[in-house]
Amino acid sequence: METLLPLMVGSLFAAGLYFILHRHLFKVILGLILFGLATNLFLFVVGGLTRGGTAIINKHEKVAVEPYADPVPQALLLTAIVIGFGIQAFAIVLIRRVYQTFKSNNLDELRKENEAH
Amino acid sequence: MPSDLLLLLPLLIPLYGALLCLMFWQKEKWQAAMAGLAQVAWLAGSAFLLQRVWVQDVVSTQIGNWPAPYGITLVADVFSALLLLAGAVIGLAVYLFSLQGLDVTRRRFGYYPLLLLLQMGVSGVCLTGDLFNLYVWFEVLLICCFALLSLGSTKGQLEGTLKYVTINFLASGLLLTGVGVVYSLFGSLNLAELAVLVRQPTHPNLPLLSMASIFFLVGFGVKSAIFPLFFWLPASYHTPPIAISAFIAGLITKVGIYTFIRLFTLIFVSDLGFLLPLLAILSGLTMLVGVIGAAAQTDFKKILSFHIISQIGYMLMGLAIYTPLAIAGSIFFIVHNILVKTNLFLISGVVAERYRTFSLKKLGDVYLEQPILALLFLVSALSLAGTPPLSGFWGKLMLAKAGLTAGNYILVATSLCVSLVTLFSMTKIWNEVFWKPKAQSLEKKLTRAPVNLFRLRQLYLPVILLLVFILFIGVCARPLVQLSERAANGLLHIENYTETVLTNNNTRK
Amino acid sequence: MAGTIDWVLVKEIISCVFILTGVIFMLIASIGLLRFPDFYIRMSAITKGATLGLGLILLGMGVYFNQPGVMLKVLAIIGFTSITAPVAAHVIGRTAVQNRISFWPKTNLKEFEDYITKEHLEQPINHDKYTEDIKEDIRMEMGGGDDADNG
Amino acid sequence: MFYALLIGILAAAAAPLLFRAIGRRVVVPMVLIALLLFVYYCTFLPQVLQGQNLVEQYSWVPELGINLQFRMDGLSLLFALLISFFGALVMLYASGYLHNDRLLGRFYLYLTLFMTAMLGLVTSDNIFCLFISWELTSISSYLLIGFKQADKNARTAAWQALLVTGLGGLALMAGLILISISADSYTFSGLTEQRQLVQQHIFYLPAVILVLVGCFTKSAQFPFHFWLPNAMAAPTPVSAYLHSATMVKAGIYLLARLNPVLAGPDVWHYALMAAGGITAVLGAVLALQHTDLKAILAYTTISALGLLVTMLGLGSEYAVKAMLVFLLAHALYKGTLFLVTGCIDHSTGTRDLQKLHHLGPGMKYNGWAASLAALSMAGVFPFIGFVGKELLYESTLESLLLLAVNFIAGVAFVAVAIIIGFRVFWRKATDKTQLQHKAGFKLYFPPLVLAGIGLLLGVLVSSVPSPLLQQGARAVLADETAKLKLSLWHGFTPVLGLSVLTIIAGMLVYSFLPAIHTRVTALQPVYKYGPNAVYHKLFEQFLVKAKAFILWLQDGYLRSYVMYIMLFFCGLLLFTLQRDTPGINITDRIYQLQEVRLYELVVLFLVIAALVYLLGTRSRLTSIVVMGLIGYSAALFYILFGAPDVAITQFLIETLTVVIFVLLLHKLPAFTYLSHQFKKYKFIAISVLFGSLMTYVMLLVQQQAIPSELKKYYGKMSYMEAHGRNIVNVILVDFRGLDTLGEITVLAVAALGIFSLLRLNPEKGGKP
Amino acid sequence: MSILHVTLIISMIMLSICLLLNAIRFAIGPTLPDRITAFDLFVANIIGIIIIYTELTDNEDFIDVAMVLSLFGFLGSISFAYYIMKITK
Amino acid sequence: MKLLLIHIVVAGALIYAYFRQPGALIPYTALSTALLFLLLIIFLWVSSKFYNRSYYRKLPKLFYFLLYFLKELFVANLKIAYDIVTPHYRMQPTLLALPLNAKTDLEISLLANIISLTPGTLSIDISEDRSVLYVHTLYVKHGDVEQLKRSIKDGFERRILELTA
Amino acid sequence: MRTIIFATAIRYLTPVFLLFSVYILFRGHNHPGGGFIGGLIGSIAFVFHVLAHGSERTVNTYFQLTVFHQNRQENHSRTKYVWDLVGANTWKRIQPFKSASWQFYILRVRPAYMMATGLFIAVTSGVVGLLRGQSFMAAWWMEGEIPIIGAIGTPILFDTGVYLLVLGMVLKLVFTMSKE
Ligand code: NA
Ligand code: NA
Repeated sequence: METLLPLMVGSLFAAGLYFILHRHLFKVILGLILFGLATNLFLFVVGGLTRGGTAIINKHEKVAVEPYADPVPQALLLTAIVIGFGIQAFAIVLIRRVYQTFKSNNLDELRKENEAH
Repeated sequence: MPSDLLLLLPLLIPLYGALLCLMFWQKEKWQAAMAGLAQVAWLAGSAFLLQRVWVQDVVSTQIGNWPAPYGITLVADVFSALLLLAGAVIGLAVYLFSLQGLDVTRRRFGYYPLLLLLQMGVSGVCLTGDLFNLYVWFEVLLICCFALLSLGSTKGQLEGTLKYVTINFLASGLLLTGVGVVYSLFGSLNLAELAVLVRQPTHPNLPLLSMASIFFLVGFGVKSAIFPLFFWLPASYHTPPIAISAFIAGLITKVGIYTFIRLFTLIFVSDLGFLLPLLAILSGLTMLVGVIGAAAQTDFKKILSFHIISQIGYMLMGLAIYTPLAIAGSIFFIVHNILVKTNLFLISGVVAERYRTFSLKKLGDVYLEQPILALLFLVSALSLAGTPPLSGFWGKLMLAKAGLTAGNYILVATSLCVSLVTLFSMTKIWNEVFWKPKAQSLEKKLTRAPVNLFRLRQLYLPVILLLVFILFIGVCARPLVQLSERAANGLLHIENYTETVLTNNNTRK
Repeated sequence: MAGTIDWVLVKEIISCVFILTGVIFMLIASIGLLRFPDFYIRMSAITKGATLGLGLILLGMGVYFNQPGVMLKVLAIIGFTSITAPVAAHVIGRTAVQNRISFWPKTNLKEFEDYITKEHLEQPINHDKYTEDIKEDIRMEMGGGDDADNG
Repeated sequence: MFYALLIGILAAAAAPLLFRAIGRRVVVPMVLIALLLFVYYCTFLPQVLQGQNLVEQYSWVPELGINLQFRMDGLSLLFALLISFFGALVMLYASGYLHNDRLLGRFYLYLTLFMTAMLGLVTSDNIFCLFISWELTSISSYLLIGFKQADKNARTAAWQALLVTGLGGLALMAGLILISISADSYTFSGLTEQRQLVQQHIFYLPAVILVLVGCFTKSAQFPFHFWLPNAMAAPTPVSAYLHSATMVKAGIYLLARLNPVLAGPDVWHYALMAAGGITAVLGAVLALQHTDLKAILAYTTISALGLLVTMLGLGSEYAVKAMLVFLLAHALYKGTLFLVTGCIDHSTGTRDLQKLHHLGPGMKYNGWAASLAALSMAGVFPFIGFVGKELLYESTLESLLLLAVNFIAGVAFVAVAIIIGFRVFWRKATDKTQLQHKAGFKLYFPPLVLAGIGLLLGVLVSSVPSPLLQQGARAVLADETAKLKLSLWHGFTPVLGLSVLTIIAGMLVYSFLPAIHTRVTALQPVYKYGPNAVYHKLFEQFLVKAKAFILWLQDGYLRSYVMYIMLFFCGLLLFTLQRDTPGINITDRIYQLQEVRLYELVVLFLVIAALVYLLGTRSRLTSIVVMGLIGYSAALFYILFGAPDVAITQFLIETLTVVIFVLLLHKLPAFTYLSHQFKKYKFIAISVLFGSLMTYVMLLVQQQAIPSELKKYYGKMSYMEAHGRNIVNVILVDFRGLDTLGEITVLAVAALGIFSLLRLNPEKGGKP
Repeated sequence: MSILHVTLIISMIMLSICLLLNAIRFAIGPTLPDRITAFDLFVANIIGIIIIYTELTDNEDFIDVAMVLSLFGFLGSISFAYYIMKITK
Repeated sequence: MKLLLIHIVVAGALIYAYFRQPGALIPYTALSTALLFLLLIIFLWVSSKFYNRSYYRKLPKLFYFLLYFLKELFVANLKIAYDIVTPHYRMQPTLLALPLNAKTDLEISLLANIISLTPGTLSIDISEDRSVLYVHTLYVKHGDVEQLKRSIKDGFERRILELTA
Repeated sequence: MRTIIFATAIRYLTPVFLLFSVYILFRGHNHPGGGFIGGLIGSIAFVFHVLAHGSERTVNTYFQLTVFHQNRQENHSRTKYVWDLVGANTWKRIQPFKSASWQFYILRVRPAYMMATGLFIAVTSGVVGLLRGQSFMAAWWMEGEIPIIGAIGTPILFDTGVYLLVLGMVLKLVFTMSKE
């Protein structure tokens, strides 16, 4: 799986980016979520994969016994997931508000207030 | 005061302030009072911290008493304390401005707590000594920016925030992946330990460090709006009310640059032969593109927004030259720019408060109608353009001198040309907003807006406050120059930093 | 005799039986999901199969671990699923009816006509709302109008 | 010397306040302060004349070599006296000239600021101190040129002056830095001592070029001369003070100051002579084509500045003397003439030569002043102008070319002198110009004084100015033994012949002037290619191109931004990867594939299939269900590789996201058909590139990963010290609790932000 | 390899097949409620996989995940139903 | 039936207390704990005869109900399984309008859920006046709808009402 | 959604979910779970409730407390009065509605306050370390263990803060959105 998971995560990245490059607001949300998911999985995959052994100390032991998964990437991942959730929720609401205000789901039509002018 | 507490105050004060604001959610006046208290306390805390690092060079504490590479480190050196202090000053100024310069609805909808939490994020970024923790604080800062930028949900704000959110989300993703890469390759998240590890020439993963650095280069590059990653900035910074954009524009990109400088002097130092020329090119292009963008604008706020980018180029320039003087120049420039940029935004806000527009075409005659404001603007603008002996000059001089000494002639030439165009833009604003007579057709419409002179005067207060600081660091440049040099020295000679962090004695029991 | 019985083996065998039965139920449910002709039949037949299968698998695990804590959790999960699964099935089924998802032509709807008139669901069943069938897409491509969308 | 400057600055700051308090009487204190400064500088005379250099030093920013270092020698004192004296007169004059202006307070602010800056410039010993003053003069000049801010021409001219001198200032800064680096010294005195180092350093040539650009812009040398005539949009006292007498001479001053440091190599001399010569001739020629008095004066000023630069370039002792004398003479007569022109303008409302006739009877004091100054300008005995011209000719006798330059300029000066000193005031004409106002004391006294001094100094040339000028020459030449004995009468020499010839030629030219003026229109096309036109063309083109460029780059499309960013990232990553990576061990990878379990493979397949499906579906709800599917699959992977906490969180978050979607979905955009239409393949390519790079990085990092100490430490301490068996949770709440604190802050802020996004609508006056 | 182990592996394979079958139903739809049902079953399958995995690795920590999933897995379907009702009413 | 909950809590607490003391005689396994638990519940149930007669009567009914339900569950599941794996469909889907005796929310939803949980039947909706439950069912024996309704009413509804009464 | 079946099920399930969430919160230190997960579970329980009953009903049921109050009469003994007050606010909650002499106040638990409280608890649990002269977030554990919950210390307090914050956050979102 060490070999295959990166492939999957890579495709998630690619799909996420592809959707973000879309001009449809809703697809952009999907893209953001996919990208976030891919980022989290990246962290997980890169942090090392251990089958089965959780980072929880057995009730008969006082210290963790190998093999156990590296808890650090997991902890980072948890934090990142939560942060990502907050930001994604905000993004979703934002996009909904944009849609409501501009009455358009086409990002290109938002260009009317072009920033460079 | 113990160093532990000093390091924590910049985090805890805004947090508790924000909490109090949340508790008084229904009472805007109380919120304002709490926020004001927190601002003053933050300023005091930062000042104390700076004083402490001036004496001790580096102070650090271990969160939760866990020893250094295992627990999270908070660490302050002159650089971080300096940035914090500058942030605290503009925080106070923006707060004062918002009392009269921001509509009451926005104030009721969480402006104060958001601003405070944003400041907490800034403190976190400046003080943390841990790579992942840095990411976390950056996210705190970002989400506060999101919320503040969109606060009010006007059309422009929404569109700007959408771009801001999307691009910064991508950048955060890259940062997070970068953190993962660094952790896997080097097995640590503590900046000080990483700094030691990457300086071991035998470390097996050293060749991959520059690959890892790309994630941070692009990630923090986006956050600090360097070329070609800056697009979100001109798209969003001009959209919210001034009390919001002034703080964000003044501080946040500089925090990005702060991190940039911190990481690329502390950790990503194994491949400077590749990075420095790259940074030099990027900084030159950043300056140029920013200034060209500004030259093309005809809106007060948009001009200022594009100039942020161009000045980011200057800050990056010091890093690209990578000598003590150059980095000191960058640091000086950062501090100067935080104050001046905020002040210019605030001034644009005062102008708009009276005339209800930011358009250069519609404005005019402010020179006659608000002479004090004109003076305040002129000094700030010239400071930005680097006219001696105002604050901008010193940074420019240090950078130019360092660049010429180090042989980066093209970069210096670019920076000087850019500074000329900056002068052009600033005087363009002066010509159009202050000198030019108002168009007759618009005159009636504009003056019909009722003017509360008392309110207007109160808006001058923060501008004057900032101007005092600007004049101080211009006319009495020596303290800041010394501080910058100390800071730069600390950045280039990290032994003190790593030693303080890794042998911190407040560890377990 | 008791000494010669390998209790661990017995435990494992019981566990195996439970698990295998459960998995087979689940597999059948999945096949059914694929095979059955209309939404309601799939709904009423399948999710319950899965619930039963899941319950059996869980019991198998509970037997295997043979710990009170695990068993408690197993029972809790079974309890939870047997409350949530029918509720979910009901909610979705009701929604489907309300939205005129068509019944299998052989369905006897005699007693249901009453309901249909009361809830004003007499109009011809409109599939478009929930289908992205290819024809619709082609129409969109050609005409550039609105997509076959659920909203 | 520093306190003098401080007084100046304070006076400047006080000016508007005083104006508010005492109205137009503000002129009294301002003039007094200028006079006070003049007197103060006079007190240096005895010591300076004895050859002493007075030094004053305060520490400012020693880290950068910038200190408040002042030095008073002959050259500085000459300029300081000129500036302060002139300042007093101009301030007096200005109160008459602008007597109804409600911004008079600000005028004095700018003017006093300028005067102070100028004094700082000429008394600084530290090169950066000088630079600071230099820039301040540019700024105050900008404010003064644009003083009539309602006038578009004034604004444009001010802007042009600022930008041109600003460009020069930056070049100068670079040049000064180079010089300071090459000799590691920041003072003129230090640099003079280290001149060998400077001249042998590789920076010498670029430094000279940069310094010259700085000085040439300031002193309006070709090709940067064009701003000066435009700057005549300023009120006349400003033109007189800044643009003829003082500021434009700052460049000359600096060249003179740097002469001991940089002179020697040919490039210095030839560059100065070339630029100065061209400027002198060009100014002379252009002066004769105009009919606006101020323009005429401006071009002759340019010409005179050119002569000064030429002389400095010549560099001989004689030339330096000539330069100093001519500088003094020019300041006196040109200042007078400008002030008189101002009076004319003030009294008649016009400055057009062709409309001004026989003004003398109406404004006789001014007429006298003009005539006296004109005589000096024409170089008539016994005015100081005569002495200057004699010296000029004398120093260029050896070079025919320079002599010609001198001659041409001299002829033009004579012609212009006749115009102003005679034609405007005294030539009888049938249609006498009517005066609207009568010029008061404040308007005629200052020019009269200046003109009188021009005469006086000429007469007393050997006793009064000579010693000071000698000290000045010593400073310029860095030669303590240089002698400058001036006398009014040298006897009948060839030079005298040349002077006479010049006057005669000038008269001839004057007589042809009407003809020239009528032909001038024919020359108009030529100016299209002049530097002024180039400036405007550049200015406009820059704006147009900048706008086009930024519209192209910052095009408003989110996806182009994302695309640029990602391309940049991919490019850099590719570069580092192809350069540094140890490569991926393929056999290892294939071997690892044996470990793959079927269920893992199936879930993996499902995720990929779901992605493909997602790309194709156009229903929002289906997309959301598919997203849920992908999220749950990811969570399953978390479980399979030992991360139950993460998995639970992922499940719950996924569920909540669905809920949020659903709660908001009916107001979310429907999938109206929006294809990528164009550039679709480009986007696919970028996405695939990005995805594959990330895959590669993951594979690489997995292969190179090293075991972490943190894992062991946490495994050991989690239960023993932190009382928790779930290490992940212990990390979250204890080992790395600060992360979690930040994380929950993010959540709180997100909630606040969402709340305000949904509820706050300022247009409708929302309430919390 | 014990009987249990073999059984578990066979079960895993069968559950994987279930996943695939669900995916097919998901893909062909044709209506949204069909997809939601498929998703429901998918969740049940995942719970099954988790349970088997728990037994396979002898690590009871994973049961908690199954517990949470069994409690909240159906929120997804409920939400969709809620949404459909909301837009059609 | 609240008493059942109380009994369960009491029994649980007793078992917890018992196993916490060191050197418990009975091995701490699921089976033994369950047996112990059952024993306790039965004891408590018997004791309830003296203070809560209705609970004393209802508990066995609950037990029978559960057994009945499990039997139905299995039978129906097998029926459907057979239908799935064989090529022909034996089902005749029918929508029943089941008149309700159940009145309270709890009763109605219990009934509806039990019906839904049994394979082959699905509660679609309840009429506005709460008098009819619409059930989608797959197998109607001999096409006799009324008989099916009666069996549901006799089977599930009656038992539920008995329990909640 | 006007369906009795769903509504009833949720009515009975919500307390179970909430209990479960608290259980998950406290066992998180030793098993999978913890403040964040617990908070999410608790909030999802309320989400269900909102979906089934509407946000107003949810607020009325779980986020407001009616406090009953009565002025003491002359003939009322002090003990009896207090006893009555306690009774009216605990087990006899319905009765006071029927009597005119009782007044009532409605106390509302706003999600924003819940968030603020959560954050406050989390930070303050860290400050305990500072107050004890150690560094921020230095843990402080009580002696002994409590059944089910386990050892009690500032990290648990911290996790409780997280729990409350997450609960408040999701509730804030859901209430805001459902009122849209
Ligand atoms: Na946890
Ligand atoms: Na967490």
